[in-house]
Amino acid sequence: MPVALELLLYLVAAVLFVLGLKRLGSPLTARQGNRMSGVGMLLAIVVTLFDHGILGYQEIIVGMFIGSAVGFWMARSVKMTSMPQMVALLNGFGGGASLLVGGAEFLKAELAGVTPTIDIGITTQLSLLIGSVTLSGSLIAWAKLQEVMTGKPITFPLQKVINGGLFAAIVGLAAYQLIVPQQVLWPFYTVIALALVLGVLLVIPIGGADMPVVISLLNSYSGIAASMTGFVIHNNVLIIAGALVGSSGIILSQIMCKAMNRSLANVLFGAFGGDAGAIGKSSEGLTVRQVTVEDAAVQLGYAQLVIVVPGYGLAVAQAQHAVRELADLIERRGGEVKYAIHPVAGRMPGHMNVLLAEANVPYEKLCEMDQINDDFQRADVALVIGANDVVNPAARTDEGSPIYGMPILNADHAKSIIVMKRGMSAGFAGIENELFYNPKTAMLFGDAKKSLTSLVTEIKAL
Amino acid sequence: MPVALELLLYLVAAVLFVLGLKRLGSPLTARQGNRMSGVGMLLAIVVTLFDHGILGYQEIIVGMFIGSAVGFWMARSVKMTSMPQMVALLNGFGGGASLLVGGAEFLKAELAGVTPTIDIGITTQLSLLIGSVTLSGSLIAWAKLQEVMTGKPITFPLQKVINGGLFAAIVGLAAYQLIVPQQVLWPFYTVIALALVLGVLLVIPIGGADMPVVISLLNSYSGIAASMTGFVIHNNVLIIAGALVGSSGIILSQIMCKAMNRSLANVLFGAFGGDAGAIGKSSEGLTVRQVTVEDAAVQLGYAQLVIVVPGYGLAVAQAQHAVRELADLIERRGGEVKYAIHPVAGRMPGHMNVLLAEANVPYEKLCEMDQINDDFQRADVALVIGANDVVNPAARTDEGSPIYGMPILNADHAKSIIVMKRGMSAGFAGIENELFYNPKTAMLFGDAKKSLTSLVTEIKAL
Amino acid sequence: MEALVLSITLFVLATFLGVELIHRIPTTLHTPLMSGANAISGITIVGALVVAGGGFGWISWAFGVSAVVFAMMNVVGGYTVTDRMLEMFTKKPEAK
Amino acid sequence: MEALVLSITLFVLATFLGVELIHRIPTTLHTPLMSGANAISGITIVGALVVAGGGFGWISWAFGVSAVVFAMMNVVGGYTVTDRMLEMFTKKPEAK
Amino acid sequence: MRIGVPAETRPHERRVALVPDGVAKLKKAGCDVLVQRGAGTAAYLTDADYEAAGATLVGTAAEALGADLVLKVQRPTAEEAGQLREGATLVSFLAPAGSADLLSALTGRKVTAFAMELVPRSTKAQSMDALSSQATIAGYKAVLIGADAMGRILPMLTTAAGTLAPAKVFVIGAGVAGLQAIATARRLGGMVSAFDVRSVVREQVQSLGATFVEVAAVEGEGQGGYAKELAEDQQARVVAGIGEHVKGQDLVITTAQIPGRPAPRLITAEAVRAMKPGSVVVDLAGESGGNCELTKFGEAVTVNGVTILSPVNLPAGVPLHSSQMYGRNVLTFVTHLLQDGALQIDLSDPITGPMCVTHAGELRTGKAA
Amino acid sequence: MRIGVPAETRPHERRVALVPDGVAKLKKAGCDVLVQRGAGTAAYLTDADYEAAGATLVGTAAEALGADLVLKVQRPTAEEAGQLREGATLVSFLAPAGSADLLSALTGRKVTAFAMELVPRSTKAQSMDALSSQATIAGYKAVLIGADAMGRILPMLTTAAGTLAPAKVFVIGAGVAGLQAIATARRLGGMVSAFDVRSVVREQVQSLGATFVEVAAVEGEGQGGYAKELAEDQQARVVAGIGEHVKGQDLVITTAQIPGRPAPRLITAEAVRAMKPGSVVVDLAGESGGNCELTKFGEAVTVNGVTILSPVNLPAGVPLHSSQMYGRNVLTFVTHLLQDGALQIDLSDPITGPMCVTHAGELRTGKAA
Ligand SMILES: NC(=O)c1ccc[n+]([C@@H]2O[C@H](COP(=O)([O-])OP(=O)(O)OC[C@H]3O[C@@H](n4cnc5c(N)ncnc54)[C@H](OP(=O)(O)O)[C@@H]3O)[C@@H](O)[C@H]2O)c1
Ligand SMILES: NC(=O)c1ccc[n+]([C@@H]2O[C@H](COP(=O)([O-])OP(=O)(O)OC[C@H]3O[C@@H](n4cnc5c(N)ncnc54)[C@H](OP(=O)(O)O)[C@@H]3O)[C@@H](O)[C@H]2O)c1
Ligand SMILES: NC(=O)c1ccc[n+]([C@@H]2O[C@H](COP(=O)([O-])OP(=O)(O)OC[C@H]3O[C@@H](n4cnc5c(N)ncnc54)[C@H](O)[C@@H]3O)[C@@H](O)[C@H]2O)c1
Ligand SMILES: NC(=O)c1ccc[n+]([C@@H]2O[C@H](COP(=O)([O-])OP(=O)(O)OC[C@H]3O[C@@H](n4cnc5c(N)ncnc54)[C@H](O)[C@@H]3O)[C@@H](O)[C@H]2O)c1
Repeated sequence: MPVALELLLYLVAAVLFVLGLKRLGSPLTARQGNRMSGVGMLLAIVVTLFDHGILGYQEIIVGMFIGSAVGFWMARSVKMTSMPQMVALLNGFGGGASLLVGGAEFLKAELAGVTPTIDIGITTQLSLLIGSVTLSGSLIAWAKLQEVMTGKPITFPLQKVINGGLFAAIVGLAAYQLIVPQQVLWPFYTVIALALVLGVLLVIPIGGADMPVVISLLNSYSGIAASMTGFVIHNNVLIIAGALVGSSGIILSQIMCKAMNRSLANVLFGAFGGDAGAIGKSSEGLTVRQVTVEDAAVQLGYAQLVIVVPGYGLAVAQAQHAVRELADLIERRGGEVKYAIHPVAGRMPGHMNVLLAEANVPYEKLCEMDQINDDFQRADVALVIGANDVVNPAARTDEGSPIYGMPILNADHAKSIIVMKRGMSAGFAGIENELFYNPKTAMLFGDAKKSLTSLVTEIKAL
Repeated sequence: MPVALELLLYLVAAVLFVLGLKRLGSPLTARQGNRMSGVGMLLAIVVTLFDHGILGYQEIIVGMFIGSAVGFWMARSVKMTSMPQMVALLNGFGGGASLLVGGAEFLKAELAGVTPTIDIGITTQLSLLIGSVTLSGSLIAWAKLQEVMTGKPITFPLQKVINGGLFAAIVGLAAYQLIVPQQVLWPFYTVIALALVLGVLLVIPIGGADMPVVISLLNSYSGIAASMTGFVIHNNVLIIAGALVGSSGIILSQIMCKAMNRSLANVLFGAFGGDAGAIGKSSEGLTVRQVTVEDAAVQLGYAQLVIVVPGYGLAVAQAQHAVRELADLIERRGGEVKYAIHPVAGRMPGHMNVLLAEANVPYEKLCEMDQINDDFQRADVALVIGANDVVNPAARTDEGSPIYGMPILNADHAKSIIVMKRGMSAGFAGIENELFYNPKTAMLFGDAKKSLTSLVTEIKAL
Repeated sequence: MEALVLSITLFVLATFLGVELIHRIPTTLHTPLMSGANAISGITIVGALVVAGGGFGWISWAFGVSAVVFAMMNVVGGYTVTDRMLEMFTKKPEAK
Repeated sequence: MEALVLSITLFVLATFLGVELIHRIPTTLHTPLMSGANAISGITIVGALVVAGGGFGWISWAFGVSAVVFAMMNVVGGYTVTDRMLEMFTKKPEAK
Repeated sequence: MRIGVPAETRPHERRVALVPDGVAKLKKAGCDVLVQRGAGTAAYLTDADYEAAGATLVGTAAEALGADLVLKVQRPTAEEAGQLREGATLVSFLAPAGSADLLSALTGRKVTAFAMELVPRSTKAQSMDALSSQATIAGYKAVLIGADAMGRILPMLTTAAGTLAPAKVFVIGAGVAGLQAIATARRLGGMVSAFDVRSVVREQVQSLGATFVEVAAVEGEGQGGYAKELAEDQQARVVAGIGEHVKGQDLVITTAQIPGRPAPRLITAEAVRAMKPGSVVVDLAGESGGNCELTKFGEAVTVNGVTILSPVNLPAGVPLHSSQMYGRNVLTFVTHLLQDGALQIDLSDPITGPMCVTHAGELRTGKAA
Repeated sequence: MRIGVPAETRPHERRVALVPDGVAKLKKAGCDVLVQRGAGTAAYLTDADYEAAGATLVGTAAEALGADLVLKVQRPTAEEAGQLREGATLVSFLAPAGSADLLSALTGRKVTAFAMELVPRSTKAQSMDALSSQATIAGYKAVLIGADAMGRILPMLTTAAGTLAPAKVFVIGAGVAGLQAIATARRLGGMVSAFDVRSVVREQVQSLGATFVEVAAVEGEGQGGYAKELAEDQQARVVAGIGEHVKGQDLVITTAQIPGRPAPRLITAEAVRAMKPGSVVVDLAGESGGNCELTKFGEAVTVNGVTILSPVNLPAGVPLHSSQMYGRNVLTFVTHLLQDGALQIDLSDPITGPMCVTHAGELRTGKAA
């Protein structure tokens, strides 16, 4: 194959990566995008195989086959809930591959007795370093998520100092490697070993809840490692694809942090990743799950039936107009919205009627408890806005509770529940609400009006 | 200067262009963005001067000086309202420069008796072709906007066929040029001449109102022309910067078309650009100015005082909640919003009060006519929503009018006026409204509720 | 050296492009997007193949082939897993 | 030939970047943005200088120097005029 | 020039023709204003307020009625008419169609009389349009009265003691009063529907968030924005349609009027009997015969648990605000007549002309038919 | 078991203790329901409705009063009490604090009597809480009555005849009735402010879009969500603060109550005199002495153009809906007592116990103080 054609085909692959990555950003095109980028990858592999006449090497074909089979099997058998650790593991493999390629190139030059140019030297060292950190870091992330090791942050004294020292040592050794005469190989191996240790140390102080950010970051690293390998073996598709992943990964990590209302630095060095759930620890040690506005927006934007459960908090937030707007929007997208009005929601008889009438919610949409309680199980989302006691399952089960015996709205029967309130404080009856700790429940903390307004903006952007 | 350093500095220039272009997209960073890209340009020029040791050639320095001086003088002296034609003119110069560079390279090779490689050959021809079209097309656009020639579309029979033939001829000649032996120069000159004619023919059937789109498109062409020149002289910064402008220009043209609710094809080949104003032709031949939602959003988003003039159309659209939301948003951004309630706005006494009370607009914000009429001159925007008769200046001046003598709201005293209505139909009194033809007035056509909702989305995105 | 600068140029351009490509992503897509990007980073497979096919004896063998295995796992596993996650988005067509 | 493909690669990447850079632009910015992009397209000045400084006798003279004049007008005029248009956006700081 | 504002004498009339604010404006225009003591009391306007505004308080009606220009709300009684100065000017509601005696008395005394019901419905005259201003108050008040008489509340309430269904309110005739009734009932939380024979009204009803009921396809737009009488078959279809719709309603407010004609009969006795006990009909057209067959003007009739109210002079029930609006209407008209502190009566004027019913000893029948 | 529903005999009482819907439910639970003919008529519930729901219509009150369980709205008169069967059960408002005679009569006949005012304010008992349900109606109705009595309209209207300013409404005591009054006045377009001594109420007032007036820094939260009496200095500060705020108000609605105590005096005669003529005070606490010094229970007092209304039994003015709610309250309570079609009276129950005022010949004073 003429070199120009090869390069051109690589360019096509790179373009497919670009388009694929772009499409991955929207729910409607994501799947197609992933497939485009897959085609690009296939093209790059085929071109490489042809070009280097590699087809002859049986062992390579076998290796490819083994890798594919294992990868495919892992991907198919993993449970949906274990996706993040799966990605971590695969990412580690990618980092490992970069490490191996960089190492091979280094050893090849060493053995051939060639002194590589300074740029090749530097990029080789970078691909070793980054590849190793990615590999070991990803494995730790996997272990934390898989609960092979504790998900809690592991800290010890002087941790940052030690990490810094380690990093300095690696840089020093790598530099030394570049200037020492041939045949001195110990810095090479030491760099790899230290980098592997560094990867471990960087990830262990981060809590399990923050792992997705770390994985995304490590993914960015593995992109950069691939890019560095591209410099080493003078291959543009590696440079381009690696750089794409490198930068988009960092941006994605930042977006993820923003969604958690944290900074990237806080996630990486805060060493309190494990505390994130503290706000929602019940007395029995249960934790609540928080949801971001974007996430809630997707849930609501694609729901077929949404049942709104308004409570006193809706009135306090004066969010009646905002909820009406949200409902209109969902309906314009083809969903259905109903309001479940509990007889004692609010602080006076008919409180919710007064509010919703003000926002011109048609009376037909206001459903009495008896009328709607059976519909909850059909609902994709029960959207509980500033209500608490009226959806508290304790009324059904907990004989000691002051609200025992009060009929409640079956919000917990919905396929998923989003609860909007400002914090974890109790309602009028002053008791804790189990519903918030239900695995199906996601809490959207904040003033109800603000949350609703942001939701509207987000759904419009879907 | 080492070549690597030169290339690196060119890269820095390219990065500055990228950042500059990005920043140009938001009101807050646009000016800074333009300056960044300017610095990039300066860098590229200085590197080129140094590198080629051009500093010695006195005439070049003089040429640069003349060009700079003329360009600066033109840019400073042009009136704000003539900006579009100024850009057209400058763009034409850019196209001309590309044409000259391509021509020079061609002649140089010819004279030196070198047969250029096929890629150089093709890109040279492309830079000639595109440069010429840009040059003559831009000059026509300038002439139309400057009213040196008629702004109306000029059409004649078989126009498209002729253009197509011309294009085919150019391609044929250019191809011929590539294969003929040396020293045959007539195809070269003919291509240029025909391309110049093509540029003229492409632009004359487009109406004056659509010129901005055409200019943006020609700008895109001049970017591509520059990029082609880059291929010819093997200069990456030219390739990159040219391609950036080429693609962003096309996207911008598309955005502009979308803002006018037209397709690019419609603009270029519709040959009815001049009809755009027809919807708003008054009997005296005046035309109205339409505004896009985005534009209105910027005006409102940065306004200090907005006076809303609600009318019967607000009630028909049931847009009371939407207007409240818009007002809230403007106020959160630091602006002030008041409502000017005309005594007979709507169709029953107190119609506007009923509506706005429903949306919970505080009574303090509702101002009676006498109370607010003097404030209009301080208002950045008078936002007239579905009102018509109550802001009709005919009541002040036109003795024959059925509304003569009725006191009206001085919406026309505001610094700018945005009128929301569905079309140009008259109000209750059935008479035309001069206000809509006021040069300060911009019409936002469509159902008031829809327009308001889109405005809110747009202002949030500012 | 010029080749290096060219490579750097590509690197820089691709980096900018990566930044610009990622915009307001709904949280639900964070994991699939991460996973999809991870699959792309499996492009190291090209490097692995080059090394494995380079014929440098044991280096090709030991390093190359294991790199190929690793990278292939990353690539195939990555794309498959992403596709699985994205299945759910094709269920309901958007009514607008 | 490989150099050509590399140039094409740059061209393609820059084209994508250009597409991605331009997002929802308020109409008020259309003209300034167009003008700013136009100024960047004045990069032909580099080509013009190369030609003018190439020392090809009358070609450099006639074509090169006039190209320099044209391109310089485009560059200086373009940046200046854009800056003037953008002045108005710096007047009021955004209150948020 | 002296302007007189006597106290109203009609039973239950609590309005007054000019409020202190208007007195001040006329003073500024160079007129003397004589206000009878206690004229504003029923409208919660004290003599002190008038005095502060610059009025001269007079003890007897005769003094006020003896002024050059007399402002009143209700048409004068024979006795009052007798106290008017020869050649004086009178501005008041006059009900000219049914006041032949009064008009001849006024002609006899060469009084120039302007009837406030005859303000033309032109854009310019809107601020003199007393029918509209008083109808606004009437529409509001009709809902209050109806709501008060009902066995239920208007809004929907979901409470621990069950859900109270919202009341269904039906407004017949969506003119000025009807639209205001729609708005008020909607404010209180009722589910409001409305009907009118003029089809332009559909959009206006919807613009208030209520539904327009298509009881029958008719078109009854007459002149000047008013309705015209329907042909017999159309009328029958309307009555049938309304009868059907009215069944399920809790509160029905009727305002249908045709100028110069008896009010159309729209709700039959049968239709009332089909309504639920506890529902209420408020008939604002009672004075001209009523829109409901069972209406007795000024009385409350109960049939099968359905109450039919036909209140007299609703605006007088909100005396302060209705006086304020009427006073403003009168003031604008007087200002229109005034030139340099004196009346300039130009009968060719498009407002002055049609409003004038007697002048210089002659009866002007132009519009008074 | 037979359940009796006699017609109410108190003047102006239009409610009935059970609506047809409740009859049907009790029938289903295995009881016979005897309804006195015409018991529901004043509430627009016909005998036919009751019959259709399964009730047995009886001709005399004696028959209904002779049932095993008697449901009433108002406490029985001496005569009615005499007609109760020995050992029967009675559910009704009983006003136990002021009904010593009645209670001893009931004890004499070994009647088990439950007072509906004594439903505990627990979450579970909310659907039996008749005080709340009737206060809801009262709060709504108070605004209608007040609006009807005013010289002005509540909403702001900008019209060709001038702008009518919105009425200022002030609600004192934001309990159940007060909150409903706030909501209703806001619906009608008034500018509403409110005051209460319990500070938790501030947020509740604001949640209805009204403003909370800080007339004085006091805290009067007592037991069970009710207010307690204020210390003298605090009371004085409250009165002064209210007096100041009340001046500019057009409609004042007072609902302040302290259980078992006379209503606090909050508006002095002086404060009333400082109000504008045409304004209205509606005092819902009239029965326990009134919140306003000038209140005369059941009468309308006018001082300086300010009307002070103290309506009697407002819920009876909306008889259908108030009966519906009261009926539901009673029904829920009876269902709470019923087991397999018979009454099971468990005085240790947290609801049944406190409500029971007489049982097995004994007076239970637990909560009746
Ligand atoms: N309807 C009646 O007649 C009446 C009368 C008296 C008492 N009650 C009692 O009131 C209760 C009513 O139940 P409910 O579910 O409506 O209310 P609730 O149980 O009192 O809960 C209201 C919730 O809203 C949240 N909230 C407050 N302000 C908010 C804001 N600005 N934005 C978002 N969330 C906000 C609060 O949590 P955060 O603080 O964490 O945000 C609180 O947990 C019942 O217990 C009922 O018995 C009713
Ligand atoms: N207040 C009263 O008591 C009363 C009573 C009777 C008559 N009037 C008369 O009514 C008039 C009131 O003046 P005004 O300025 O309020 O109203 P107007 O002059 O009647 O104008 C209303 C405008 O709203 C536009 N519109 C209608 N539906 C719309 C929608 N869904 N979205 C956006 N725009 C919509 C219409 O234009 P498009 O169709 O082009 O959209 C129309 O030009 C005066 O002439 C007054 O004399 C008043
Ligand atoms: N200056 C102006 O432009 C101006 C001023 C005031 C009123 N108006 C308009 O004049 C119109 C009528 O005003 P009005 O309220 O004084 O009228 P009105 O009091 O004479 O009649 C009340 C309503 O009853 C309706 N009606 C008549 N016969 C009916 C029937 N058989 N069935 C149902 N409805 C019937 C009429 O159409 C009218 O809407 C209104 O639309 C108002 O907007 C215009
Ligand atoms: N199940 C339940 O949880 C339940 C049921 C019903 C009512 N409640 C609550 O009980 C509270 C009181 O109910 P209510 O309306 O029957 O009370 P109420 O009728 O006894 O009193 C009315 C209001 O007057 C206020 N008040 C007393 N003295 C005052 C003074 N000097 N100045 C101003 N205001 C004064 C009280 O605080 C109360 O808000 C309400 O907050 C209500 O929400 C709870």
